[in-house]
Amino acid sequence: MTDKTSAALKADQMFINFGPQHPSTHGVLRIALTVEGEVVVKAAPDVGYLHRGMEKLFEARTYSQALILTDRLDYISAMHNNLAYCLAVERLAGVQVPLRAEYLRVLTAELNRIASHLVFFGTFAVDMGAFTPFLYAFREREMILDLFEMLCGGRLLYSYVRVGGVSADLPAGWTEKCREFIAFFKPRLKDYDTLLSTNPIFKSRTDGVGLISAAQALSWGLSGPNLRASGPDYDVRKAEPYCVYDKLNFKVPVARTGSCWDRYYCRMLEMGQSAEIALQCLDALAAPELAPEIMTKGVPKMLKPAAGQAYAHVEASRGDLGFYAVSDGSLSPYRMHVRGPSFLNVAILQEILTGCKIADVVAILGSLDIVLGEVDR
Amino acid sequence: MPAEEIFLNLQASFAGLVKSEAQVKGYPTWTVPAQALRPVCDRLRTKFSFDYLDMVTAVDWPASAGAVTQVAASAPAAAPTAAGRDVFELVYLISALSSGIRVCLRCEIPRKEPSIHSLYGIYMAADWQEREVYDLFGINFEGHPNLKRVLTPETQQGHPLRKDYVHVPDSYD
Amino acid sequence: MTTEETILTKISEPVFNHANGRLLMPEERYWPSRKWKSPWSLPAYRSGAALLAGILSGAVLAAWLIGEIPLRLAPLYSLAEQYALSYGVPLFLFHLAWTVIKAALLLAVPLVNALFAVWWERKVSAHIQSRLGPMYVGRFQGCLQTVADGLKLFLKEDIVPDCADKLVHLLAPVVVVIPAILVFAPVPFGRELIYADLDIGTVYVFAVGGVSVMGIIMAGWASGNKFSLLGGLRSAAQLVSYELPRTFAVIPIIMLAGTLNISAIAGLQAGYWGGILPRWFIFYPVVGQVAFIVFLIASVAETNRVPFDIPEAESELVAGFNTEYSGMKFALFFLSEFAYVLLSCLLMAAFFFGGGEPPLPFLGFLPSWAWFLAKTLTLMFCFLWFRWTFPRFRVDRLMDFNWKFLLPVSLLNIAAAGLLIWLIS
Amino acid sequence: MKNYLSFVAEAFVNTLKGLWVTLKVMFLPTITVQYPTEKMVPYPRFRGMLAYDAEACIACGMCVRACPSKCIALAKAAPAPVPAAVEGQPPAPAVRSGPKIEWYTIDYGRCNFCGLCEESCPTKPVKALWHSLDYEAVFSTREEMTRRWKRGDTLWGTARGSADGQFAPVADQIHIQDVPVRK
Repeated sequence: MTDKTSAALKADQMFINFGPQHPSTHGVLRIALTVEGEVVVKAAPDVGYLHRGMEKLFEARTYSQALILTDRLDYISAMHNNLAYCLAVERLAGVQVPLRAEYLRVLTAELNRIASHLVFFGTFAVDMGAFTPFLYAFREREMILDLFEMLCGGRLLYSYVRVGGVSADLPAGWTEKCREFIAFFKPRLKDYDTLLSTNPIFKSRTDGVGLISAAQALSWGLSGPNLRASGPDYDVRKAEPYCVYDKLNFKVPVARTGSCWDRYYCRMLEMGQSAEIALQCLDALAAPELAPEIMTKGVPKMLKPAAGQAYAHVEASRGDLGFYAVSDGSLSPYRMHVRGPSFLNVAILQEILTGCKIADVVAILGSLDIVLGEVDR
Repeated sequence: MPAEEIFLNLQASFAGLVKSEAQVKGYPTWTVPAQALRPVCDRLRTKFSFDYLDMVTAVDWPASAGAVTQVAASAPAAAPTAAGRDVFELVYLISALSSGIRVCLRCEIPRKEPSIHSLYGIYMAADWQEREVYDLFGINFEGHPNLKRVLTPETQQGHPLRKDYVHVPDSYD
Repeated sequence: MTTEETILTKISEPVFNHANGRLLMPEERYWPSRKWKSPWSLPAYRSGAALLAGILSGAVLAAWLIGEIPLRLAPLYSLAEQYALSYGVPLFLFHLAWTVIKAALLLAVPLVNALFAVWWERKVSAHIQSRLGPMYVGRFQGCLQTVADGLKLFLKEDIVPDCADKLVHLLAPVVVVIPAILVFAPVPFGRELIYADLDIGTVYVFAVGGVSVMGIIMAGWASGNKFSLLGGLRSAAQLVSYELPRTFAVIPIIMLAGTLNISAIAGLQAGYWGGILPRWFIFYPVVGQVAFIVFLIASVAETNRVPFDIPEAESELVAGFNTEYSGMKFALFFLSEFAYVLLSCLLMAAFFFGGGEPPLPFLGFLPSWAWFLAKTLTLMFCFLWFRWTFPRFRVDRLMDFNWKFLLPVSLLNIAAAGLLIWLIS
Repeated sequence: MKNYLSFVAEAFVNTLKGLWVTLKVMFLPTITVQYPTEKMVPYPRFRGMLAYDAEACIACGMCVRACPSKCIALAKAAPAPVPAAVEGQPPAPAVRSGPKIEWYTIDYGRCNFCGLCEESCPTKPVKALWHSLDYEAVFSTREEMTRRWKRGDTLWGTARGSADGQFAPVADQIHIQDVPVRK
């Protein structure tokens, strides 16, 4: 209650702590709500409960050890963190990556995007009160986790992408299982649409709720599906293609009004597109003329990049995830800043929550799909 | 309007603007004098529609650290980093999403009482990112409506990401 | 050692030595082939289906064998009366004893229903979400799960928050449960199976049903925390406003039947149109279907179930009005919720599906209470089915839905019923 | 008025379609693994609890440097006493009895299962330190999470007792105890 003394409240206002322990804040986020009856008068998000001092830890580890830290940033789509970190360090040290490793990176990143969007779909449905889609989403996600368990050993935190390539090649039988999953997953997407997207109650809860205009989204620095739902068509995979995204064809869903439903449906369409990309990667990986090695030779375990700075960013499932790496020529990075998309997605809450109802707070928070590991670093 | 013409156009009106020798690999980097930062950003946003502030961050270059790694000596003519100059280096990444140009602005402020003008009015994204830089580095942003700690608890003494930060054991240890 | 053995040596044997305790090798994990494998290929599925078919046919057989035992009980009453008179027992004492026995039987209805409904809901919700649901308690499909829950809740410590209003906090569950049990008096369970054959049965049911709203508001206020308060106030708004379309939906049935006595309404629906279509009120051209749908939606709202479970919305108000309740008090709230679900299904079976009347002429061999029970359970399945499919309404959308859609539709329906009666007569 | 009716009709149809999806799934097989009765065995590459084999270990300390959270510590064995030189024969090589390592501890409380130590272990053909497939490790105290192998212990893992902080064999403890040496 430090920033809210009861005297400041007018007669009929009530101060509610929405979090940090609350079923629908997706982690430890506290929103100080000043409420008049059901309508929110003022909202002040308060973060920092999961602050582990990640950027200080980076400075105490070597480049290969720091990769493990990046898993813990956005722990739901850990593959994107590894990829962004490795791209930044490779750009800093000027390391080339073999083509097969590029395809493996894009394949695992897109599968991880599907898994991350499935978590979003499940938790957003539970926030709206529908419990069943959560179980369906996690049934499909379980299959992706099995694929990752087969490939890189971890189910949630993989540390699979390494500086200069990837750590392991596809085991026997993995490609068939992956194709089988994608073939099974497509009709399930249609099931989700009939179950939730077109449901009139769900539409009444999300359509026209939490409207974010294009100018507002750009000014607040939103990124990913949150930005594309408000109009501006900006996707790092299209704007600055990294890895082999320029060789793959896929569409990026864009909406106009920026309501909760638009953000939700952009992510659902993205899942379909990610499945397409994964299929194209599988075809490319199966091609015989692709060279077999997955790791550039000569990248020392104890990497010592020359002094300098580099910035690389990736279209993570939650937005534009960037790593700003500064090296002073020693074994461990001199400074490593993480540009977390969720950190800016949370900041906009203080503006769009005023005037909506408590049930809308849950809807808007769910539709922005934030992960506190990335907000607090 | 590629970055080059924008740079020349801006250099005409802002004397201190110079192409930085510490280039951020991947993006054109310009060094901006601290007091000219806000007008440059204002000009970029209004005239060249740079409507998206990607990132605001700071790097601490105390006098001691840089010298230890003798970076300046071995480096080629352009020193790759601002090592050993006892400054805070503020890095802004601003981009025009429509035309896809992304530019990095660097400015250096003395370590004694670090303060710079906030970009709060131009980009709302700066609001929380500047609070984070204040929280972790102690750089004061003038004109920022509620410059308070955002990540560390209120009872935190000192600014953790400074190189000379010594942890004062508080109630959490 | 092959990789198989190295794997096996590292994972120890399962802890519970159940019959099917085994190590699930990676290939045996759930992994559907291209199209969802037809379930009949799985042995567990076939044995489960056979088991279910066995249980159902057993129940039908038992119902047929037991037949009309309840009707045989009727002469028992007059026999016991002469017997008591011959012993000089005063008449009113005998009536008192008989009503106490009937009251005990009636009290058993919501309790047994709660036991069965909780287990059934967890099983139905599990299979809807492709899970198994309770499997361990009671060895066979977790059938004693609710008994175990009840025992746990009975033994649990009863926490009363210190800033709560002690007396009101204690009284709230009482005020919620008593009407939930009283309301079953005029409701029939078969052709003659009824506790009090009141002529104003319908009015009694809706009147007593409305009292429990008070209990929920008391619970919300007395818990002393903001979330419960919000939950309590929300439920007040919802229950009161959904009472209207619910009663207006029944009025066309009363106009068609001409009486308020529920068992009489059920009785009027005997007979068949053209030998096949049963003369149930739901099959009346427009009036029946609209009335049924409005009544169904309104009774889902009355029982605070999704999509109308705003009072205890987990994701917003943590647990709404029953946040601060634990132990037996929480069990009472649970009991009353399922009692009202059973009540709504019984009413719908009686009003719209001709309680006790077999759907087809040649199916008359089963007793009336078996048919009544079958209809109630199918309707109850709909309640459970709704819960695990729909998201939740927002408070003001819920109010709009009621005042701007349900109420006008039910009023129009009354007009249509008037028109229908004019046409028939 | 017309689109209002079509809105109501469409809403009604969508509701029924949603109900059909849930009913369809109800009659399909379930995916639950009833954990204590059926135990899932992970894939071979799964990174479970660390397991250690003293015979194969050459006490090089690569794993100590590779670990990001510094949870491994080891001490080389003292060099074997050189047998007294018997003139006439070439000096007999220092015969070492048993493993080259004195003691080796892993702190499971800080290990984050990243596999960097396993990758950096140079021993051939079988690694001295590898991730077993065991995911059921349970510790009751923080001290017990530190597991040590000392020369003379048969199998991997005496735990530091919480009371006196000394290492003592732990009774009916978790599965790492009976993880046989991987050959």
